[in-house]
Amino acid sequence: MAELAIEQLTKSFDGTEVLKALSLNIADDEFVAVLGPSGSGKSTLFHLIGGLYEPDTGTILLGGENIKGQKGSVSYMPQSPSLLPWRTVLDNVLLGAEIAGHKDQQAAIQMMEKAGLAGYEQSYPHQLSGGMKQRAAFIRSLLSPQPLILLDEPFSALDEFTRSEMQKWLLDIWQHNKRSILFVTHNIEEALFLADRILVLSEKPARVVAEFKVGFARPRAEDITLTEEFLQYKKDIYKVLKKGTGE
Amino acid sequence: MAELAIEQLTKSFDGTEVLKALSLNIADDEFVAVLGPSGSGKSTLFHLIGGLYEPDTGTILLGGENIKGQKGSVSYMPQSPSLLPWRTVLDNVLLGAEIAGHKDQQAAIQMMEKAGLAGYEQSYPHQLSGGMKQRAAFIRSLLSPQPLILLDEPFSALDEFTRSEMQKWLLDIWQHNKRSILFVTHNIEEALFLADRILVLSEKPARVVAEFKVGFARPRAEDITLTEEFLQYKKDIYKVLKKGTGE
Amino acid sequence: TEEAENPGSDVANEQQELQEVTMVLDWTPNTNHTGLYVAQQKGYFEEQGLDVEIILPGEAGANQLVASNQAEFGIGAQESLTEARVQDIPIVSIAALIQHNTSGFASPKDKGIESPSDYEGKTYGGWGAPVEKAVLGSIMEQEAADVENVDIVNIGNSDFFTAVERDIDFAWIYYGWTGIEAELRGDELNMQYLTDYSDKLDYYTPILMTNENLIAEDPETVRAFTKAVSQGYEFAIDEPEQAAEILIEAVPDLDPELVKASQEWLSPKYQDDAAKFGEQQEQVWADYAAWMFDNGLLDEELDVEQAYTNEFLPEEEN
Amino acid sequence: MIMRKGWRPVLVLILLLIIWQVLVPLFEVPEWLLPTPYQIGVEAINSWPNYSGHLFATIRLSILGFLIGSSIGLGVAIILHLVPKLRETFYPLLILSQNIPIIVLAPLLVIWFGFGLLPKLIIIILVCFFPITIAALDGFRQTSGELLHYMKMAGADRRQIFWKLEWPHAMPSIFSGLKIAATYSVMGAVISEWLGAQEGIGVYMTLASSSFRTTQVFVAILLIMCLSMLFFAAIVLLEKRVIRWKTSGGGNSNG
Amino acid sequence: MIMRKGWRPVLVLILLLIIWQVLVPLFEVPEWLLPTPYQIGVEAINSWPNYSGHLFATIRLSILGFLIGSSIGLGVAIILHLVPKLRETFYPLLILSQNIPIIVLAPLLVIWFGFGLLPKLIIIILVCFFPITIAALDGFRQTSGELLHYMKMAGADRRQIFWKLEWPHAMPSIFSGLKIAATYSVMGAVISEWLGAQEGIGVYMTLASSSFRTTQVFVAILLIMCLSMLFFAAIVLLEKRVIRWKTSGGGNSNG
Ligand SMILES: Nc1ncnc2c1ncn2[C@@H]1O[C@H](COP(=O)(O)OP(=O)(O)OP(=O)(O)O)[C@@H](O)[C@H]1O
Ligand SMILES: Nc1ncnc2c1ncn2[C@@H]1O[C@H](COP(=O)(O)OP(=O)(O)OP(=O)(O)O)[C@@H](O)[C@H]1O
Ligand SMILES: [Mg+2]
Ligand SMILES: [Mg+2]
Repeated sequence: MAELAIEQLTKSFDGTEVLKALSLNIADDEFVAVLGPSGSGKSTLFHLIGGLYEPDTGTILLGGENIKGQKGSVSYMPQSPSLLPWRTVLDNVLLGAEIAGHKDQQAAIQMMEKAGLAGYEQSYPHQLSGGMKQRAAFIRSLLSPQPLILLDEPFSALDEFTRSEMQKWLLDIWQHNKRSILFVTHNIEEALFLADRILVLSEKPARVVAEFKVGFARPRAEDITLTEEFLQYKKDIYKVLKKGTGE
Repeated sequence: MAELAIEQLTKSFDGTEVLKALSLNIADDEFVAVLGPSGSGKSTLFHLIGGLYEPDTGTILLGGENIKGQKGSVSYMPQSPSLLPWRTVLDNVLLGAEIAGHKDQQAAIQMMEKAGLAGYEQSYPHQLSGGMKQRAAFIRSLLSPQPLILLDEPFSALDEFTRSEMQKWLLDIWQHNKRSILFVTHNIEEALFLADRILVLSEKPARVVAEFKVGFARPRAEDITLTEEFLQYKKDIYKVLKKGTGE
Repeated sequence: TEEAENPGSDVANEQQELQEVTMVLDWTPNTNHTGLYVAQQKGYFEEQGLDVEIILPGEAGANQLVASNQAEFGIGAQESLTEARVQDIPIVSIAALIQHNTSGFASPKDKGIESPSDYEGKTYGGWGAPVEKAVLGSIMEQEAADVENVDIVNIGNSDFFTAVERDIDFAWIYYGWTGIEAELRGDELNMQYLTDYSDKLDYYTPILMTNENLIAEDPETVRAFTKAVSQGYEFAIDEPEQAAEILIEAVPDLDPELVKASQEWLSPKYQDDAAKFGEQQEQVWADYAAWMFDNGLLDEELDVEQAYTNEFLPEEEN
Repeated sequence: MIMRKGWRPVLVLILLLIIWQVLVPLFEVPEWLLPTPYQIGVEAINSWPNYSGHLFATIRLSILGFLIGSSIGLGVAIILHLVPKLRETFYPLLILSQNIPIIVLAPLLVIWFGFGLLPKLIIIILVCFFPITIAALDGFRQTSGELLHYMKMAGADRRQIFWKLEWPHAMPSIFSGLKIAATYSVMGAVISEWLGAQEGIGVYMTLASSSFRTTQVFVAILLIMCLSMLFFAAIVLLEKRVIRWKTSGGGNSNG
Repeated sequence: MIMRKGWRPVLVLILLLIIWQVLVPLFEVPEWLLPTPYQIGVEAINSWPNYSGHLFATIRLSILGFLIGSSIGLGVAIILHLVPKLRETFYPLLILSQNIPIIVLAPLLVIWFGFGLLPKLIIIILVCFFPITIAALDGFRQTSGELLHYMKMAGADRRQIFWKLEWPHAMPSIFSGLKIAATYSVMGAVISEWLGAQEGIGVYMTLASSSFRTTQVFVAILLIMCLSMLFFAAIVLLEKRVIRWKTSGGGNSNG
């Protein structure tokens, strides 16, 4: 069970509030995107869910269980690739699964191929380009077995095509092998194309200022991005974001 | 003088060709964007111009002078922020200027304010969010005095609004204080909005497969992104990119 | 001692079981020790039913090793044994290896030090013990010289030859080793023997020692050991050249020239004017202890009776 | 900080002392072999006037030696790092320098420099400089490739790369070396005093040992240990003041 | 690699030897004070049968001591790192352990453990373990915060964080410590032989020294140095084999 329920989460660093009474819910197998200005507290929210920090106040329930300060209950892709420099790319990609205790080398090799990393299995991270590192980190999170996946700007360093391929692949995986996904992005179209629901965060201290249910049918075809409805969503979200940032 | 002339640049790593006979020119005070698939060799191109590696063959002339393997002739913003962890943000931002020997603390503080980093002067990099680090690295490159600036995906970690503010600010600085700029991005709209000319690179080994002169008048208003011409450019570039990636 | 506890385990040897005994030297092997190596080589120990292992003391120091029974026997000197006994360390001298003190203050001839009165204004190199100043003062007193006019410098681990190359004018040496080495090198020395200036300073050095415990519990072993050692030294007295060869063979890393010359010089001095080898006199112990006490070198007076014994020396002369 | 955390080792130390105090009479270990902490303490208090001069002499000697030794160690590391050819050439010789036994060096030093301060300093320096050089060299070499690339692209010359990147990066390693060296410097001073000195803990200890005053020998050890601890603590304090940025990161890995 | 680069230090060494060879007769330094390299070489060749036994004894002793010492050093570092409370408690005591002078320890060790292998090993271990423990502890602590955060978020438990992150990260530091320890282990063995041994370079050297045979003393030093160099080279080779990923990065900073 992977319903996430966050209530009244507050967190400050050195006296500055970063999250203030933030509440959100993710249903089982739901795909939720988070938008918000840079520095608003999105990564911090992920760190709290992942148990890296304890919130000052508030509760975090995963499948009804309190996971406050409890690590290992989510699969996580950090904003910076964070690959271990002494491991080959293949070993890096397997790290998340290794930690959780399920290691499937075959699946990893296949996934690397899909992500355009075939031939780099035995390379070291410093031999990869920025986007390739990001894809490796992405695969690493997909190979981790936890039912809730947190993705922090997973495709920011990818070109449009690679990005759209990765998006489709992610949807594919998600549809075949249902898990809940929380997805930070700065790209409104990406959020619309992928998510069931979009949460917009305010500037620091972050709260949820708006929520959009995205009604497109699944599986989604690429051409929905050209529909009127899509553009309308985009404009609405843009407006909310603008207000949030302009304040 | 900051005309950059690159001829027949070839570079391989461990036997794999990354750049193959790549040639390009940047006129004095020109703003050129580079698009290309992830892993094609954009960052490598920058490293060659910056003198970090020597190309296998080819020439790199800056203002008529051969700068092959010669460091310090360009101002550079790397793809990952690369801030020194033991320096405060302010000292980090000043690093490029410090190396070149011109340090202007006042200008740095003003720029940080403009980039939304006011109040973080005395923080350390690990206290910043991903996007904030990127902005710090961006300021660092702006504060470096060299006449040619290389920006490697400078705004990839920023939300739409911060990104568009940074874009406008960059154009502003560029217009008031003319320098040549070479700019890697994965965002076609960004390239169109900013650049005089757009170069599209092929997949590895990279060559220039297409070149677009962007004819919008300067200074550019934000609403050009809604013009028919803009959309047409976008479609054309998209097509070229698609072909390049599809091969 | 471990093997002695389970006799007949893997001893296919004929004869009776040998008792294992450890003997610790005071320094590296030299001609002071010749008799021990002779006794070992010639089988005198074996005749007494002993299997003796001779070891170097290293940093541990022979006195403590003997006192704590890590070694049954050791080589010591009257001065340190006196100090040790005053600190309640239970070691006992059972034989004097050399009857008269062969040590003295040596200096290269060109320093022009002919007698203790010449020490004034010179630099003495020692190891920083209070006894040095006391001894110097004692013999300089005879010539109405004042030890306060001697510059005493600690030369630590440096040897005599090194020290006198620089800064140092004279130092305290055993003639039988360092002095002989100088002869071999052709360096001429001026030497003032302690014995020439004060009878009180004619103490026994080196001596053979054991601990009180062994004397109380196993006097037979002590007697046997002492007997073999006496035989060894008597051989060395009679046959200096052969004895030297034995030492060289036992410790091949020594300089044969030095050993031979030293042995020749030292052999007559082991027994010297004593009635028999190893004999010690109460007078010598008492005088020296009194001298030390008077000079503030001891915290309390020595119980002389406890410090030495002639009891284990062999009765009959061979 | 140190004060607050200090109680734990102090507690263990006290516990050890108590065990020692209890076991010695239990096994009937004589005082000349191993005195009890109580006896040592009493002796330490009573003979303060006897050894205070020695103590200060050793403190002076070891501080001086440590300062010179670590400066030389750092200097050597910097030069070897900046000039790779020198490094290839002299690195193996550095190791050799650690293997000249004092017993051999001593006479040579005495011949060349007499019995003054210099030969003693040389010994302390020899002991101190090596851990610092090795640690600093390793620290300089392990800068992150990414940061190095940036510095080079930005046109930093060798000196700038060194002072702005490699030097601050190596700070933790250097402090690691300094800690080892500080610990060794006191022992180095004591050993160097065996070379021939008028005063110092080394002299005090030799005298005590040669007249079988074991309790005094242990007082000397006590002094040596306290001194080393003080030196070490001083380096740790300095490290805390110098390396401030590492507040987060690996430090509090209480996972 | 080492072979190819090795010519430089060898050259300098040869140069030094030549200078030495020339200066000694020039200043009329007598052989008993400082023999020439030629005399040492001749002696080394001629007395091979005399010292070969000693040499092998020392090699065995120092290898054994180094292996045990560095295992203990690593073990201690790991335990202290994983249990912060133990670390706070015992870290200061570690430093104390480096300040027990051998002169005091020697009689105690011999009295407790006799003249066998054990007391000698204890001394080498005491010498070897400290640099490794300090270096490893510092290495463990300096992992990058970013990677640590990832590991924690991914649910790595303390053991996994240690083995997958801190341990590989500390590898270079550990090798730095191993290098220092390897260098010290030979000296440690020689010192431990002064504790009372029947054979070993230490014994050979003491004998030579006490019979004023300076040339043989220098042969002993030569042997000690060669041994240490060999040990050091072995560690460097091992490091090259183990740490393979650092091909780029700071290594070739020939900027
Ligand atoms: N360890 C820390 N110590 C102090 N302040 C911190 C720390 N981590 C984050 N912050 C602050 O918290 C705020 C939110 O940071 P966070 O990384 O969550 O932003 P974000 O929404 O992920 O931004 P971005 O889109 O740029 O990644 C920032 O102002 C940052 O300075
Ligand atoms: N140091 C290196 N050693 C080996 N291969 C390398 C090295 N650096 C880059 N490469 C290879 O060169 C190719 C181009 O890398 P580069 O970083 O230039 O790509 P890029 O165009 O910047 O991609 P991205 O958009 O993902 O940042 C990649 O295939 C990468 O694996
Ligand atoms: Mg973030
Ligand atoms: Mg790149």
